[in-house]
Amino acid sequence: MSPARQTRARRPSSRTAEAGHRGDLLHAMLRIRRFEERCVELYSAAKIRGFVHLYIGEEAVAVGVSEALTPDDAVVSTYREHGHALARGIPAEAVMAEMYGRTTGCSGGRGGSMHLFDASRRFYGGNAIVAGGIPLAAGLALADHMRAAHRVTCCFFGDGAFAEGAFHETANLAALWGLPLLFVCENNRYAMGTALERHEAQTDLALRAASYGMAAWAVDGMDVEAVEAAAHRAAEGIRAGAGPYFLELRTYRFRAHSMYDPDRYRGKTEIERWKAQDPIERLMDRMRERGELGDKALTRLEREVVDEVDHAVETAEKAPEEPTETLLRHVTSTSTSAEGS
Amino acid sequence: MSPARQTRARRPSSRTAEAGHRGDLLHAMLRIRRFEERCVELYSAAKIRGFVHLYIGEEAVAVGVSEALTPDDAVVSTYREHGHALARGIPAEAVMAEMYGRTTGCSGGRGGSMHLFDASRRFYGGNAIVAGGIPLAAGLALADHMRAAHRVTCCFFGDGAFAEGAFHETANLAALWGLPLLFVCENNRYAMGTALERHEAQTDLALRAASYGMAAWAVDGMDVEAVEAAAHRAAEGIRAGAGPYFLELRTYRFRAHSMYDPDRYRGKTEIERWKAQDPIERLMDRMRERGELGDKALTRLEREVVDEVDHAVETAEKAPEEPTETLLRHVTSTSTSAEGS
Amino acid sequence: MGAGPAKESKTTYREALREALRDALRADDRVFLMGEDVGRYGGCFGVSLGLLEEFGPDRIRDTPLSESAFVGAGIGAALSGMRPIVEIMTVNFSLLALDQILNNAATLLHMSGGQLPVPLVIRMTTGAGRQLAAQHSHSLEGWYAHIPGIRVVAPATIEDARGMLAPALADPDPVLIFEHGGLYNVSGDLGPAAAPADLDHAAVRRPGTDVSLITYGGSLPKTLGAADELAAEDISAEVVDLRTLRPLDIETVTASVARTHRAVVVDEGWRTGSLAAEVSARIAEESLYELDAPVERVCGAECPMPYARRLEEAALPQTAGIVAAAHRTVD
Amino acid sequence: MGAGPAKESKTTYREALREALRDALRADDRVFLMGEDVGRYGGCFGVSLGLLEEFGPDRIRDTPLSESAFVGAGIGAALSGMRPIVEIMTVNFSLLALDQILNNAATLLHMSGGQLPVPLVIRMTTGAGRQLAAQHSHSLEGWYAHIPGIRVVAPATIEDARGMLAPALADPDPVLIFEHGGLYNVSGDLGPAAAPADLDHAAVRRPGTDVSLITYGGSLPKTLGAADELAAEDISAEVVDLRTLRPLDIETVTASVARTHRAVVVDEGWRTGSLAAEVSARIAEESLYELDAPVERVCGAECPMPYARRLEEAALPQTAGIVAAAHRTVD
Ligand SMILES: Cc1ncc(C[n+]2csc(CCOP(=O)(O)OP(=O)(O)O)c2C)c(N)n1
Ligand SMILES: Cc1ncc(C[n+]2csc(CCOP(=O)(O)OP(=O)(O)O)c2C)c(N)n1
Ligand SMILES: [Mg+2]
Ligand SMILES: [Mg+2]
Repeated sequence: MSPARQTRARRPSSRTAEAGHRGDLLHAMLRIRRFEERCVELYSAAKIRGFVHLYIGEEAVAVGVSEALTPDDAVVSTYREHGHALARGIPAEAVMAEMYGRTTGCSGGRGGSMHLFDASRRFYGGNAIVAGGIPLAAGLALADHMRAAHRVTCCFFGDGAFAEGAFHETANLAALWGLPLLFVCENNRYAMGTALERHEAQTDLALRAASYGMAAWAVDGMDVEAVEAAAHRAAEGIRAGAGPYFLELRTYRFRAHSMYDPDRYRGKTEIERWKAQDPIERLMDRMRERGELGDKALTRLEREVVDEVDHAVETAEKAPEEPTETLLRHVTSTSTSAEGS
Repeated sequence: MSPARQTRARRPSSRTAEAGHRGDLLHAMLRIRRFEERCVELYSAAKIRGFVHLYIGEEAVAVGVSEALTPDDAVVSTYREHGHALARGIPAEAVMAEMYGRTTGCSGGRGGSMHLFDASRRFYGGNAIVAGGIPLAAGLALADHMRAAHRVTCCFFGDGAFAEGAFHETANLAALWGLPLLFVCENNRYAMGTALERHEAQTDLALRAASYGMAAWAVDGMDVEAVEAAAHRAAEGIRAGAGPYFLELRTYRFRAHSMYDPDRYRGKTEIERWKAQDPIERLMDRMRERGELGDKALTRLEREVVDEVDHAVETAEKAPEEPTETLLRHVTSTSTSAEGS
Repeated sequence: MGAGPAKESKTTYREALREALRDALRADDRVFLMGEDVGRYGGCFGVSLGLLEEFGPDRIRDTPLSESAFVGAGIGAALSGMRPIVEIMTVNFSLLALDQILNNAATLLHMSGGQLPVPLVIRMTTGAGRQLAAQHSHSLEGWYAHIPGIRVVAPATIEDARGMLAPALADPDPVLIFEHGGLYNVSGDLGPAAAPADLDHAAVRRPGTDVSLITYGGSLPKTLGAADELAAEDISAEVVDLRTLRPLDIETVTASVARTHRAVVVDEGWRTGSLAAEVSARIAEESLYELDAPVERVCGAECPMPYARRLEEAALPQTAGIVAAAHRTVD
Repeated sequence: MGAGPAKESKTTYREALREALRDALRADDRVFLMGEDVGRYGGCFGVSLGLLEEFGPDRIRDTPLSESAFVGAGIGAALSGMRPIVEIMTVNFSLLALDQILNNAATLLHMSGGQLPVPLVIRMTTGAGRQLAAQHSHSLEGWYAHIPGIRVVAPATIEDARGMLAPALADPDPVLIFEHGGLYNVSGDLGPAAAPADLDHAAVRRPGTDVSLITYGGSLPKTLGAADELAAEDISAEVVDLRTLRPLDIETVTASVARTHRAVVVDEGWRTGSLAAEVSARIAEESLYELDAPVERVCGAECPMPYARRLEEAALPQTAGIVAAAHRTVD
């Protein structure tokens, strides 16, 4: 079954509303794209350090899925999480300041690119151990399950994480207990330099997940509307008490695994083939076909996004660094500058 | 499909050979049964200590599977491994002496009931971490795979182990690399006090294993001939280079999980229902029906088995204990009595 | 079953733990107990026997064999406002969850800039002495005491078994409770008040003047036994029970050494890199000029634990070895 | 690429490791390298770049993200006569394989009564200093050094990066090699002979008379820097590189302290329960009467590693802190 046919379109009240919504999706994706393009520059300029993993090419996943979540839901992410964080509504300034290691960062400068957090938005990070966030997501879902709260916990992870024991233990637990958990597997066909075929015996990941007895299907992860529709369907099922859902989003990262990666393990043609599926281009094409996107509007959108990123960089540049005296603060809830745990 | 129909009977050259073979199977099962019944007495008499896990009721699995293995193959087992060890041909004396903690034990008295080893028989233990032996078995198989040796590594584990990440990581690895590994899942419906339905979301374990893309099916684990036929079929496939196979053996332990277990979590009727499937009784009935087992032969068999167990106990009683001076021997290959690593 | 808090009564370490669980479950409905066989089976060592009947399967929650997943689930539930008590059957299996404990439970608060406290309690059985051999006899408390961001406690007495859970649950950060397998059947009297234990301080279990014997958990009874033997030889040994292994209350230790000028550290863990090493180092670093003799360590032999009884005994700290070490410091 | 053994030449720590791998793979066809991205990608830190082309995918074996499975597979292959070199990308992920390392690799020989040696080499990157934050900056060598049955080594120089692999493979028991991430780009001259390193002894990297600075791995360059600074103040510091963390060559350490009467232990790991604690304890236990001052420890701050550069620097041992500690011992 084609991903498009597997998904169920929502029925908005009017054509205009639908077009407006597509504009929002485009905005959300462009915002992530431009933010990360700036990150590349800032990394070269040594303003940002550590490991940085870009989401460029995969924006439709974060944006589409986030549309199906309410502020009350929870999100657990990976080290490749700029897109998840921005789509969740964390201000670009807070994310940028974090990458600058400033106190105004969304983790107070302690986390960096791989560890974005925002408790107020129920964004539980930013986990740099592959599959390490998955069990934790089950716990968030368990808490809701025990309190009969009709909330969704959405857990992002990659195809590589599918091979880790922690995923399988959690999939069983979630299915066994009927937890309100949305597994979002971002299948970008690579775990670092290892292609899916070389790390998974059975590459149809949705099929594998379904063997746990949970609803699971694959979606075209380069089509933001298809992603959104699938996420809505899954979230509705979860809210209705149908237990966990698993979505495999077929996507691709256009850039290297991290800033350190010389990207030797895949061919240029493969990359080009996928770039032709650029989720932003695809949505723009669709909107243009329908007469929903004029040149002016696009320019305005680009301007808006660039302004936001510019502003984020400016404020990050000016934001304070934490003095070393408070290094041991937050080691425990009672630890202060003077003592650790 | 019924387990019986899934299996393919071997075609022995004559009726007598077939009957003789059944006699061997009966002998092998009785030997394990009587050995363990003696263990219960010896445990009560405090001759054996530590954790002891009985195999009573599950003998058809070890005996049937072992028939398909050659001395060149390898076996990896669990803490419930008296049956595997005896069926593999480790002398009853060596196993009994091990449980007595004597130097003549198959692990020199260092392992006890949970850690039986015999390098000469390629019996790699005896692992008390649930699922902990599974990755190791993949490594034994990998060595054969790399050397193109047509040997099978047989790995026993329980239904409870199926929930552990280590199993899933290894299943993927084995299927991905086409390793000559025989997964033998002893599904006795309980992980300690937790029934299968309460620890697995999908209780059809063979189905789950098949999702890795390996041949997998369930077998009546109370029918030794069915087990043997299935194991032969799997071992043949493995030797022919078809990669890993997975057998789910549906069985039941008649006794508590361990000597400490008060067995509060399951009903008497359930136990009785399964006892009616006693693999030894079933084989004896079949042999009697076919006129292959007379009272005299049975008495002789029982006598033989009891003698062996008596002898094992006698020699264990007399065997020496290791002096404490050599405690640190074998910590490393060069460590002697005087030094550890 | 178990000792009610009403009056002093005979109870066991196991029952004291159970009563503490029962109290916690009654007092706060955010509290739940989760782990392998905690419910139907009653806990692998019988600690939670009867709790399923009182609190139901939602709050006395049996898990599959998935240490990484259910410990991680405990962390997530704690993040979301619950007060989970996760039981890992034994420390031996906790390695399978160590990534979750170190990289999530202990780290989230700091890494998030203070946004995400993890009010989680993890209980597990530790230690050797019952011929359970190499894979079921670990004493890895020292490893856990190395991790910033968590509290590690080791109840060695019935009072502490009864009293440590409530303050552990009240702690906004993760607390690991190590129950020594050799103590479950210890019985004794428990005072009427179920007073919360002091999780910040070590305890002097027996005052003395000639040598400080410093220990914790399952080695406390042996160490007290050694003090008895030493007393018979007119050597007055002070016995310090560390109780909380992280953060270490080193002041109580150094104050004791300031009185006795000699120290023996007793620890079931392997000697090299043990918790005893930290205690020995701290004493010498902070009280060098107080010491009349080198600090002695009585630790587990550096080998996987053998099954054979005699060998296991030889591999573990025993009263005679503690007495001998004390002699070396005073001779 | 890499330094040939023919003559002294400029090389890097990374290239030295690679040449050692190449030699081992050429010398013995039982040797193979297995781990995440060791092949196609060339190793996450580029150590194995080019080896796939020379030795093929069977012997330069990429694995799925399954630390427990492929480390266990290395153990099994070793049991069956192969000589696997397993790469765990970094020590941070090794926790997922710790059960396999402790309960199988380190234990099988003893538990089987001597029947099953495990000739396995495990390499991994360790340490902090590159702003990789809390989950990618661990220094857990001290934990591994606690485990009986394995050898733990930490090459701190290009010579040791080149020379430790061959004797590690020749060892019949498991050897863990910790490569510090901050050292890969260090370059220098490598002598012509690819001599196997001595895995039994610590090395005095710089002789001195006033204070012993004892360290290993990634902290060696900082410690040598501190010795330089101290020399400028006329304080003669002896620098001891432990090299092998288990079994500890404590004799070389105590011999140094017998000369200098003062000791500073430098270790990136968290202070409490660190390897430095063991070294400090051993010095005081064995050389109490040699010490003119308490042993000092310069360790990692007890917190998860923060991302921000300044905070990370503050959390790690630095030259200034080592100098200050040395001053405290001599003042
Ligand atoms: C447990 C663990 N092992 C290895 C790594 C190193 N590593 C970081 S990302 C990565 C690849 C993960 O691939 P995938 O899950 O597909 O996510 P993607 O990076 O493609 O988004 C690896 C191997 C890690 N961080 N954690
Ligand atoms: C990792 C781990 N967790 C828990 C235990 C304790 N334990 C020992 S056996 C067992 C049940 C295992 O069930 P199963 O795999 O079905 O094997 P069975 O005992 O039924 O043969 C448990 C929980 C253990 N030994 N290892
Ligand atoms: Mg991927
Ligand atoms: Mg079972």
